Amino acid sequence: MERLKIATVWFGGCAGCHMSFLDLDEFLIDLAGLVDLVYSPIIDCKEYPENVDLCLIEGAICNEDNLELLHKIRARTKVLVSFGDCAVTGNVPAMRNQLGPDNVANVLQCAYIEHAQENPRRPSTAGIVPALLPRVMPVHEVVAVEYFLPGCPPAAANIKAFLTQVLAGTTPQLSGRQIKFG
Amino acid sequence: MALPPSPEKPRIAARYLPQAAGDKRFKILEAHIKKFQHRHDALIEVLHKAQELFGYLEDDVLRYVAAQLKLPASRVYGVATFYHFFTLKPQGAHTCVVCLGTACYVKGANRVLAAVEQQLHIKAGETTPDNQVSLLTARCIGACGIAPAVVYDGTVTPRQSPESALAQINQWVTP
Amino acid sequence: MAAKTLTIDGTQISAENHITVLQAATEAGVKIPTLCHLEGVYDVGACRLCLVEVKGTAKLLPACTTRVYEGMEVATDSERLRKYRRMTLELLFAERNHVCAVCVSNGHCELQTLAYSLGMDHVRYDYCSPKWGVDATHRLFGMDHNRCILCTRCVRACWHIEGAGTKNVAGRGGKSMIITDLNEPWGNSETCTACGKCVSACPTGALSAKGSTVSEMQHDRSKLEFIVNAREKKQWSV
Amino acid sequence: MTLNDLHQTKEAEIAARKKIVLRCCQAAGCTSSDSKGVKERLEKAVAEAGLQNEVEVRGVGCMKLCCEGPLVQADPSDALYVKVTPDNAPAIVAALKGGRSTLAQADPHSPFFTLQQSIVLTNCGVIDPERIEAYIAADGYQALHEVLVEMTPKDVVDTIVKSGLRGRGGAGFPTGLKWGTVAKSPGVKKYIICNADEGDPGAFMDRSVLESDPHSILEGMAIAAYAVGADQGFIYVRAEYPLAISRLHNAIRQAKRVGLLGSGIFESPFNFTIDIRIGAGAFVCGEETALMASVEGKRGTPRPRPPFPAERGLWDCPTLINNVETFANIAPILRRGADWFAGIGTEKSKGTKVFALAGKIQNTGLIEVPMGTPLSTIVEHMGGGAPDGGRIKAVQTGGPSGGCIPRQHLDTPVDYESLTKLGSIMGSGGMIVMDETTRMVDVARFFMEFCMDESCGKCIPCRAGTVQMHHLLEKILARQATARDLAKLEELCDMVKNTSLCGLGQTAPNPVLSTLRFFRHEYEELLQPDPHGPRTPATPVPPLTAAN
Repeated sequence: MERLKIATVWFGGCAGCHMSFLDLDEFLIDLAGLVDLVYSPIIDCKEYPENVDLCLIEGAICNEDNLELLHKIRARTKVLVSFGDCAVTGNVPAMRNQLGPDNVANVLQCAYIEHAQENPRRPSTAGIVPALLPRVMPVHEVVAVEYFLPGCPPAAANIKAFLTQVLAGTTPQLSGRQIKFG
Repeated sequence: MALPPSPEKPRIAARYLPQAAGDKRFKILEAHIKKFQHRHDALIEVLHKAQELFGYLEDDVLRYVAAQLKLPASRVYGVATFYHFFTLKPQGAHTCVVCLGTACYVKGANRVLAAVEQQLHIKAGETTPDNQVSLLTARCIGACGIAPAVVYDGTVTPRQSPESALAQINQWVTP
Repeated sequence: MAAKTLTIDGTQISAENHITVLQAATEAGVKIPTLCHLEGVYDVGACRLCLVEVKGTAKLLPACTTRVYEGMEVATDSERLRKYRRMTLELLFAERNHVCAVCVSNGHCELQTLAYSLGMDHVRYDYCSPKWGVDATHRLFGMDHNRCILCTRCVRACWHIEGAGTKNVAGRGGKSMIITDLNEPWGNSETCTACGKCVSACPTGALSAKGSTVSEMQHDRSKLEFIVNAREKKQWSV
Repeated sequence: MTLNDLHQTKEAEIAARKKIVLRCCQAAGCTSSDSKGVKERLEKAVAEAGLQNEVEVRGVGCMKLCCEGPLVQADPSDALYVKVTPDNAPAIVAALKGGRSTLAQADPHSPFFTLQQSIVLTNCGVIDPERIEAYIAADGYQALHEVLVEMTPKDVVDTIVKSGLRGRGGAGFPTGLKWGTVAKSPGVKKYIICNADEGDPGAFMDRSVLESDPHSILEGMAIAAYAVGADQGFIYVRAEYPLAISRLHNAIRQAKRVGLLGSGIFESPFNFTIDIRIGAGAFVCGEETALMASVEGKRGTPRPRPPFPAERGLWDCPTLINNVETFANIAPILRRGADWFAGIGTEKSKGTKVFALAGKIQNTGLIEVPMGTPLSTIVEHMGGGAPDGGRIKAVQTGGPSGGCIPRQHLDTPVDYESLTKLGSIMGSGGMIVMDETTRMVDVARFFMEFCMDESCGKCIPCRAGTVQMHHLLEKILARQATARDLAKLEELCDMVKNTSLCGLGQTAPNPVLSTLRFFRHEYEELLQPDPHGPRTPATPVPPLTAAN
């Protein structure tokens, strides 16, 4: 049997979910023997490949780059997993939504002007920094998502439980504290 | 868990409303509350009367109602904000309440009102676009002896004419 | 007192007259999810999580306010009920800003616990992300309206156990909020006795003791039941 | 007061009547177009013509054809003048003496009038609502006398049961059954509440009855009080109806003065007083438990039932709540008998129903028709169809709790069951006609916004569910929604309907459900394709075997 092609992606989040993924420790070695990691911030691959079986998505959809890549991922991937609270709920990155429709201006003002120690200036060069979306969204608000693995971050044990079921060819089912937010 | 010592508690209206000494609206409201024997279930009726007298339900009025009915302030506030008919905020920085009670009316309160309306380009019940002045009317503030009376920012002012009203209004608005 | 015989989820049980379905179920070891219910304060039937199916009644009934009767047949855990309960929780999570990861009650929150217990792993509705404030003016406690689910436990505890009537609900609909006195800063309250019963009653991180940081706020909800039993039954069982 | 006094008042009133009566509408609709001025000028014109001894100018309640107001009708000639201005007064008076008038008139023999059958509106537009003598002359308070002197409370309840009367407030609960429950509930203190918190946008039946015939409500309430053993009544009327409030105050004062309210009514041991409670703008207070909370001076939030108000209502005492129109039916039933009433209407819906006809229709106004009258008769024949040659698309009944009945179902008889079967409800009687230019998704959004704004916020499904349903409808209208969103909307409708605490939430999805049922294509036309294909629970997740 051919090996599963797995990807992970990092959108608007703190990378904590990926850290938790790395906390899988020796299971990572088992995993390496069973799947191909075809795209991930922890491997060197520039373009999201075609025909991916499963993608773990960390982070909320915050900017135009996120949005574009997410659509590409959806088109090229069989099964998407919202991986961690930012992907599942928007979490901390989405807190700027509370500032209302003009939150982008507020956020940039706060980050680049008010708290700048030197050279207060908004990055504006086109094509360098992607524009922020007016509203941060959880992944499933943009594309269909098959599975949700909440947690901030999801505990390594839960990631392992999820992947073990996937590798066994069963429909992954997590329950109870395994799907706890936060 | 010592609480701050309670301040001395004179009559509630005087306590919350030092400026209300000459404001007969509170006396009218008190009479209304007495009519209902200070019963808790009269709260909505009392708020209706209060709004009729004051134009809106300012905090001091709500406190006064709470004290008179011996209800917690939170209950009074909860009820006042539940019903759309009640309004808690004066829309503008300044308020001008023209009494249209019978005594004031026959002494020309309507001309006072018309003059103010014309000056501010708004009608009674409205607020100027710059949120400076809200123009309200009252059924009767009980200041019949000094009619026509106008209440500027909570201060009852006697024997108003269109000219004196405009003089007051013009202090609020930058022409 | 006459006992009533009824079945809950197919099991026949005997219950005291006049008790609620929730009490009967609890005594029989059947757990019905609740959120606005709290031992010690009276019930309002508002959260709709404890809705159960009663044979012969088309409408779903709240277990917390429905009394048992002879021959009653109650189902507490149908697929339909589970679906409605999950949806109710999704609506709550979408309504305000329940960011568990940075909440004082993370790990000790009834809303959070219910969500995972009922299998809610994501919220399908768009988040409303409203802007609500935090009242940190009180010397001992804080109120974060972002976390409030308007269960009114704090209001009921304040009115009916402490008797102060400091807290109430203002506004209506989605704009409802828990207020102190005349919607004043909590710290300025003349009526608050700082007893902390409201904080004990809170199911989420909306009310917290000052100084608690993420995951540190554990509400001691049994205190209210303790006080009420002491007052009304003269029983001091800790 | 005794029966003799009642008869004397009636006879005196009839004896004082003049040959010719000019009835001039003084209900809220017409007074807002200066019908007061019309009345004054008519009186002046009569005096100038020296006809004071022959002609009476009488202010009356609603004359029904509200769109043509102010209305003036002459008795006995029947001439019905429309859109009358004060300046028309001399011409109207001149016409009384056989002069030809060129004033605008409506045909009092048009279907709008002839197809009506009046029980509730019998006195409406006929008698002066501000004079108790006028009500007494129309046989008013005779039923109360008969009840107090000749009937036991149980007889009264039995009569109402036998009449088949059902609550006119919306749900159609059998009135007699409700009365019987309150009567049987143990308790020394019991209350009667008249629900006059007519909150449905587009409904003004109750307002018209209150303004036109307030004593009929007082009499109905007094009879109910006797039947169930209550001695205190409340009328909960909305603040938006100042004229109704003032006429009720006036009526209560008059009834008290002559001893028809108070203690020892008709020299019996029966005591009854009525107080008015003024609402403050909360639609949810139409729900009976919320209304009771409001009467108690609290936030108008509902509570779960049971216990029903009949067992534990106001201040935990047994309480009977009926709406205005229900009480207006009581005295006629007792005067003319249960069998007479039960002979009108359909098998399960007895009597008549008052509707406020409005929207895209020629004749807007107030109508009363027997239960079971087909909708088409009401909107096409009586209402005159859509204006400007338009075509009726749907009829909305039941306000924000009701639904839209499409054109193809206009032959439906108007009764509780038939309307429910079509996903609408009888409601309190608002009937809004829509024509082809109406977008049904927008109608659904309008009502959802109403429910969202009026939700009290107590229970989660209604408070948060209406917000999400409204959001989804906005999204659909903005052409930003997909089939997934529509599925979510339908699922939410089901959930909010089945889990909300009170009637407001339980019926809030109805406008969406009924428009989806009959106008689903209008929703679907607005949907956007889902670029990635829907992954709703219906489409199974692909098995996680390796890609080929």
